[in-house]
Amino acid sequence: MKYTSKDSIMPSSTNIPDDWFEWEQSDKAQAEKVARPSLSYWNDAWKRLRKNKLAMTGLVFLIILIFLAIFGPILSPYEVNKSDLPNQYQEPSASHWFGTDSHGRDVFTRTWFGARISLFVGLMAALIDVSIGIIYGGIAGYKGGRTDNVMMRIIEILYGLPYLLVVILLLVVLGPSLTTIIVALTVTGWVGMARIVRGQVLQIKNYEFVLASRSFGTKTSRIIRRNLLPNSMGPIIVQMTLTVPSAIFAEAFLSFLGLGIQSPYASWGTMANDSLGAILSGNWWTLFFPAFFISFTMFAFNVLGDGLQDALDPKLRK
Amino acid sequence: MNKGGNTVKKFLVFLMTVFAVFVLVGCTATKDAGKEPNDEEGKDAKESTEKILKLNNGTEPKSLDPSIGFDAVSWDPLNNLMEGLTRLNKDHVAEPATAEKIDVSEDGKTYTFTIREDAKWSNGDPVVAKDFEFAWKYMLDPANASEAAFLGYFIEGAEAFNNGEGKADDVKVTAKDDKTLEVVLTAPTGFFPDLLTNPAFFPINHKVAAETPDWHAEADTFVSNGPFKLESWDHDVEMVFAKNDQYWDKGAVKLDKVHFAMVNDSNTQYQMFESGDLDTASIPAELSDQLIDGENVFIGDYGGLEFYRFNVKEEPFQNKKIRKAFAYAVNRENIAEYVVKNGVEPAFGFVSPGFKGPDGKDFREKNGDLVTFDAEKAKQLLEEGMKEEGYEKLPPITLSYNTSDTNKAVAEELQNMYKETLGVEVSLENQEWNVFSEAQKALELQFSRSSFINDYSDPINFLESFITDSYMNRTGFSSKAYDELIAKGKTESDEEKRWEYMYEAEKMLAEEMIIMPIRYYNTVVLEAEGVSGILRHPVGYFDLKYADKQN
Amino acid sequence: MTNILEVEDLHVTFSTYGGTVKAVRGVTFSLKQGETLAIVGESGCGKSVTSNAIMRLIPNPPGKIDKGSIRFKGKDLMHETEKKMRSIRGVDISMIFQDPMTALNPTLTIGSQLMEGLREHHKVSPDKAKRKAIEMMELVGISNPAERLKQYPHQFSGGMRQRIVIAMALICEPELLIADEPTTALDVTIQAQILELFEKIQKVTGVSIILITHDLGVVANIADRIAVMYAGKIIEMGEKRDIFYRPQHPYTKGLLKSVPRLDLDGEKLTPIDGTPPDLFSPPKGCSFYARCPFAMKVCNKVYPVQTNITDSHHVACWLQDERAKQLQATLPIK
Amino acid sequence: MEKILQVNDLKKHFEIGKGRILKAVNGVSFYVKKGETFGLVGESGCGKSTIGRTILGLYESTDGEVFFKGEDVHGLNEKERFRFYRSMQMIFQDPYASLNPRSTVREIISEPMEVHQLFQSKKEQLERVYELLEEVGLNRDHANRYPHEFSGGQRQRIGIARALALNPEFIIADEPISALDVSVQAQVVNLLKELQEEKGLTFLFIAHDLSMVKQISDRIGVMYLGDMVELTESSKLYDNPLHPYTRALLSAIPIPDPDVEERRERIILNGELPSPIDPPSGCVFRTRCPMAMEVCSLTKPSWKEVEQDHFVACHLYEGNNTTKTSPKITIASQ
Amino acid sequence: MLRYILKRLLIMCITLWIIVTLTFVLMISIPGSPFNSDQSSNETVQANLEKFYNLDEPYYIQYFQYIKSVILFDFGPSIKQPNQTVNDLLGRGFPISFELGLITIIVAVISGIILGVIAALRHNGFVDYLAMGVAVFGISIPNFILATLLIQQLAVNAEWFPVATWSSPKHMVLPVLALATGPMAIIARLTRSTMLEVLTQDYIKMARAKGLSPWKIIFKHALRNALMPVVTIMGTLLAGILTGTFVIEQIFAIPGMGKYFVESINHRDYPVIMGTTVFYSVFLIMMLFLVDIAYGILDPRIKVHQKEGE
Repeated sequence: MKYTSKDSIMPSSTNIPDDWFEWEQSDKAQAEKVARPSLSYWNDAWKRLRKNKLAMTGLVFLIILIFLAIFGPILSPYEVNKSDLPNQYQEPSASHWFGTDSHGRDVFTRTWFGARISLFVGLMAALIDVSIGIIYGGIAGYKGGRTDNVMMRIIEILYGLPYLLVVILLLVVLGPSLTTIIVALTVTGWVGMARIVRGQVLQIKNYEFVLASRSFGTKTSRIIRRNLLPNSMGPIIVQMTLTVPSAIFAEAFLSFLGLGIQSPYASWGTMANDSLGAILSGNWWTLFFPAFFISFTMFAFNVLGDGLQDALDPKLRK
Repeated sequence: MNKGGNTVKKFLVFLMTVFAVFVLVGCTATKDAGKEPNDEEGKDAKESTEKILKLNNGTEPKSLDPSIGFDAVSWDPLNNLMEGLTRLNKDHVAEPATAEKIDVSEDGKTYTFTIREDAKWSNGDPVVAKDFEFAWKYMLDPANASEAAFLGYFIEGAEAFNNGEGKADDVKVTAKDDKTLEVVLTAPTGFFPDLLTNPAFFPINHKVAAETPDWHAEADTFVSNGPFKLESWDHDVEMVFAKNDQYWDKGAVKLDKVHFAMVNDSNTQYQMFESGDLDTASIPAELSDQLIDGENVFIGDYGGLEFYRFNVKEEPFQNKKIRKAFAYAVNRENIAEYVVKNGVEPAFGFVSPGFKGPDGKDFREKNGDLVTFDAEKAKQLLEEGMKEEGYEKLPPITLSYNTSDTNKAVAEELQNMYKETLGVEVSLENQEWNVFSEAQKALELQFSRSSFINDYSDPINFLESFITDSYMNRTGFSSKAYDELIAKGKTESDEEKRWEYMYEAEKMLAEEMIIMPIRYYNTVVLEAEGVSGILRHPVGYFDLKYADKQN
Repeated sequence: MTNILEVEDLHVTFSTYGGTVKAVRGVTFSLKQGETLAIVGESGCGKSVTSNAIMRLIPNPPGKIDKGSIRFKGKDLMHETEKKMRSIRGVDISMIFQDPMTALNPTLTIGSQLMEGLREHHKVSPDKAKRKAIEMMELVGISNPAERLKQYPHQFSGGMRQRIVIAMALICEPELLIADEPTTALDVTIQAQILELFEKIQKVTGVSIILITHDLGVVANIADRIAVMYAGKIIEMGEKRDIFYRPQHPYTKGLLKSVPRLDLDGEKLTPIDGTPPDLFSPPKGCSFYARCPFAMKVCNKVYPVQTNITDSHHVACWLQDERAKQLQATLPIK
Repeated sequence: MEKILQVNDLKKHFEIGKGRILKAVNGVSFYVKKGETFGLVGESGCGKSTIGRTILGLYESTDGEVFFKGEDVHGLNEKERFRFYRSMQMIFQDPYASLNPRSTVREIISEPMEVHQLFQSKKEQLERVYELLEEVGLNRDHANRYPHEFSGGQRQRIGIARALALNPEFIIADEPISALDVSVQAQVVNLLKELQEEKGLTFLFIAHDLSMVKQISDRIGVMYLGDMVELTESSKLYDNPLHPYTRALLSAIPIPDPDVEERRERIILNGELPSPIDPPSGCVFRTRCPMAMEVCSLTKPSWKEVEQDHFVACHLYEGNNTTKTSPKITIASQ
Repeated sequence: MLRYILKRLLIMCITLWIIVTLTFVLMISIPGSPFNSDQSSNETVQANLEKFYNLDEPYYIQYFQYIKSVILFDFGPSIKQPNQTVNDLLGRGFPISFELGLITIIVAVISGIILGVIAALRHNGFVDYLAMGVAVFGISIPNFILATLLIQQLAVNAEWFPVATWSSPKHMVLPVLALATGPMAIIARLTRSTMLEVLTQDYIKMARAKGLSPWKIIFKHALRNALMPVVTIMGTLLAGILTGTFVIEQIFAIPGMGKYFVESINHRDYPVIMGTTVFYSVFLIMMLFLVDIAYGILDPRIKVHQKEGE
């Protein structure tokens, strides 16, 4: 036992001035004090995110990327689609930072024009996926039961259809354009989001605060708007950060099938696909830059998504 | 946290390095891409004394039924397994093959073929006239839906039989006896022997076909009468040909075996060539600059043209001058040299080189350049054309092409050229092949990419595409004068005259400029060291009869 | 009797996004062989952290044992290797967790979870392990044990699961059992069963028990000694009767008064007002200061020194100071 | 006194697929008088929460009637039902799950007022929020904070403030204290008591903890497996529990007094609660009842008033056996 | 259970019927015909061909023919390769694609899980970043680029592996590598995040308190639970791999069925389109069904036949 010696502890108390031994009015407010600084969910999440170096790297990279997509082409004296055949396949140099491609076009300029298209496609696809996914998944999750069952079967059917057939039909009906590509990407793209929203809603709708809201007669629409959606936002945002790069990626795949963006404009996907032979020929820069930026955008979005997942996960909150 | 930050930094550096190394090594290591096929392969081959040639057929042939396999991937194997009455010789001229003797009647309409005594099927059966009669009628039978059937329309009664109006018996192909085949044509056709080199006119062993209607589907039932026989056929994987000991000219055949792989990716087949898995390969466009001048490269004509069709029913291409302006504005040399590469020739005419006239001169050389790059002229023509039509501004122009990397590159370049020389903004539109092709047929496309590959070795094959209502016309062009020229070009029995008509017809095409030539097709093949004697004809299929491989 | 466990000046912190939480701030206590010590306190006072620290089960990161020593039968656990700790866990010291619904792996049979500890540490044959498992199941009062070994956790009710968890903890015959709120998640009738079971087990095996709870009623029967924790520190510790009948610390007193008593009528509950302090920034002085009805100036400034009322009864409160005793006449609250 | 709530033979069955039915509430009748607190106790899974939710209309009842101030609650049309929510509100069990983590306290408390459009201006509404916060012992500074910043007790008070926002006459408190620490439970119970006195509220207080229920309730109903087994005034229930289950329940509650505990004899119930999907025949308690008789498995005991205001459903009190005191029974301690 | 399976089968049939119908509608609504080629041709020939393949029949008759062929699972000859029936093509191609897919998924699952587990165990450490970097890298690089790169580096330059085709285990290495990288990355990330979650569970704490070795805790307790989400995505992942094989099969000249997915559509080879679609859908639906059953086996809490009501 270490508690034996009274003297060893007592001396310190003798140093305390006598007048400190006086009653103090206990303050009720003090007792209920909440010491932590008040932080909204988003503030808090941001704080967490900021501590995640990897995620912040991703974020910074994306910001730079967007900046370059906007201003990159301005920095370049070259026209994006103007070909200069005798100057084809120039290695990167002071005059062509990223070299030139098979038409003698400046890869640097094209890369940033490509960024615009790729990012636009990615963002639009993600936005549409989110909108459809929230509505579809929200209804399936909230209604549950038979409705949910039927709606999930529809998704199964969607998976079963030959995707290429659908895409070609879209191209025929809508004609080849940016819109068509975005539609083609979202035809099945929203399914993942719908599943996530459904899962979230299924879970959250059983929480007591939803019951509480119902207990004073709140209407369904308000419950979905005020209770279910704000609480599903974390996974939705995370999914969105993953949808953007996968849409960029899927667009590249479509261009592999020849269904990519309309010439002469190019996305990173079409640029990379057009230069696939560079692996053999040694004109590495034509493939490297678009492929690098696809990969790095994927990387940036993914680490940002992972970071957001950690930052937005309510399980980590106490 | 500081520690964490460092690791992140380290990690990022690591990641970027990995990426860079991966891609850089991947690309730069291959600067010596044209290197010799490695030696190991040679060692392997030495061990066996057999001469085995390893080729790539791209994909599974559509069918080895000569009437049905109407495409390049079927023709190449068929031409080496089988032999028709005639066969193209080393100068790409048709000469008697299974037929020993060809007699033509005075009016040039009746052909009598005498079949070699020693012509035999790989199963030992003699090749008889009946085999040809059977094969041709089989091809023409509408129930068999042969895509090649129209080639037989030169024979009297064939078209009627094929479109369901006539009977098989009325087709004037008759086996007079075992070794004599008589064919009556609707009109004199000077190139008929050329036509017969097409696999569609190959014989079918009628006994085997009677027993086994699917004789052509598998290797063990397949009978051939050509230099090789089908030893094995692993569908979608590989075909193996072996020398046919029953072949009448087997002495000329040097190879023991030929392997046909089915690799449908241009990079992969090149990489397989590099690693020694293939003896020949095509050159991926990106490597053209490095490889095209190599010693092991075979470059030859290939009867075909890449061109663009103007839709004369649609504005502004109803105007001849505008069409011409668009044709003259194109710098074909640049497209050939920098875009398509692989040693292709720019097309200044329509009929591709490689067709020798009766005077022994090449059609192309004789008829000269019909359209060139002339920016000034183009501008002037456009101005005139616009004035004629009363245009202030050209209607919007959309250039369509079917989806493919090369087509895209060419289209982008055309777009650039029009902008530069004519100041016209052309928008591009690519379509999936089938959609594109339907639309083109239905004249829904304004300005669209096309190609033509000859089926037989005569310029008329191409030229007749543009007669009124031809299935191949697809421009809306219709000219009585042209139709007449072609009719004469087909039936004139005097070859000299016939060629004159064709020269005229081509000039007329250039004058009307309903289509705009871009470049001719060619054959570019990398051949491994020691490979020799592969005949590559400008029209159609290659011939391995004389091929050899030294180790 | 010898001390089986001695914990001295234990400090545990957790670094989180929001800052560092000082969860345990200098805890000292000891446990005798065969004794039951109850650690009582509100949620978040650090009692579970203390028990996890003894097992060296504080997840690191974010948790960290900053200082202190833990001696089990004289061995210092603080400096044992992880491998050595593994051979102690489950064999010498076992633990029972609060929620029996989550403490069992839902995808494994009860049998395999019961036996794995035994097989890990004693390398017994499967047959022998099974016999022992059945024996343990019987000990904790589960009928039909051979059958039920093949079942999965979801096929058991909460009370049954807690019995299984107890059987699991006891299967290697440990000398010390740490039970972290073993009955909180259970209904009262089940709680009674489980408490009964603890008494029985202690009688049968002689195991020493550290019982962690927030409910003083639960420990009235079962505990020998009681340590009352508040905001990461033990503020009062003593024999069971010392704590119940002669509580010294205002918090202990408050705790006792806030618990309703079934056997007494008409007595009004006196809750402790307010909320425990946030351990992100624990107060410099007495952490109970803000809620204490007897707070003095000194309480806010200096942490009270330990006063030993008897050899076994200690309290950390300035009211024990002579000078405070003079103030008693002017008590602010009667 | 006026019966503000009358529940007649209420049944709530859940279909859980494949034609299997979970009989959560299986014919329960009781009434609540205006201004009183009616306690509903029973172990988890006995259907007490389901009753609360069914009364409020969160669940559709399978059978039976609920009258609130003479009006059949389940016969209301949508508009009437919406108005009905203003007179009856609910407090939920889990203070962590019952507050929307994405809303500020102000938004949470003002939500019912917004839904019912009680105030024209935001300002008035905010004033009311402050008022409510102060009523439950919090202050206006807390209004802009988020639920996760509060302790369990504080959160539960926010939940209470929300329930009070519509000025209801009747509050269903669904285990409002069971997730809280003992010391905090008293805070909440006292707060509810104060509010009741101030506002003349009527409570339906649902809990599994008899000792707390005794503190607050005027009358208590004891439930077991979807059935009400005993119902009487609070003091009577403790002084003279009739149903064996009630007795077991009472005896299981620990008393924070070592001496009392040591003297006490506990009735330990055997086994676990049977599944409500397939409840035992006859009396549902018979499988665990220390005094089960043959008749218990055959017929369901009737709901009987054995003395004034003391109802019980047990075969021990059927027929002539209706004496004022309970029959002498010896309880075999396990 | 039997009733459940029958019910599932019925739903499958309905799903399949809808897919067949929609595919038919898609097929007839996109322009083009199987006989479009650069080859010369004429109307009579085209008419003969259409007649031969019954494409001149009214749509409803064609539709019923397809329904019939689906029921009998006999789609007749391919148009592109008239000597081969669709069943021949599938019968030849599927085993190879399946082999490729199966090896790929095994490789992806094993390496993905290992990567994910390692990352989770070293949460926020260098190894975690490294593993996740590899994973993100795997998702980030398009497999057609990866495949070409692998051939160039490991087959042509290093000569470690053959360039293409599918005949020996050595031939399988590169295509499997190229195809498995993406799914591996997905599985690794999923495993990591669920593993992280599982590791905080009480039963893991309990296992540690029992003094179990870390390996035992990871493999016996954590992994099994962490794998549930991996199992759930397995169905769609496998389906994805099966379709994704198109690119890889083309590049590596593997005679699988992947090419039919794309080529049949490009060639408007209607019987093959229908055949592959039906085959793929049946396969996918069966996979999803098997995943449900596997889920039930892995997680004893879920009885398969109860799951629909969730």
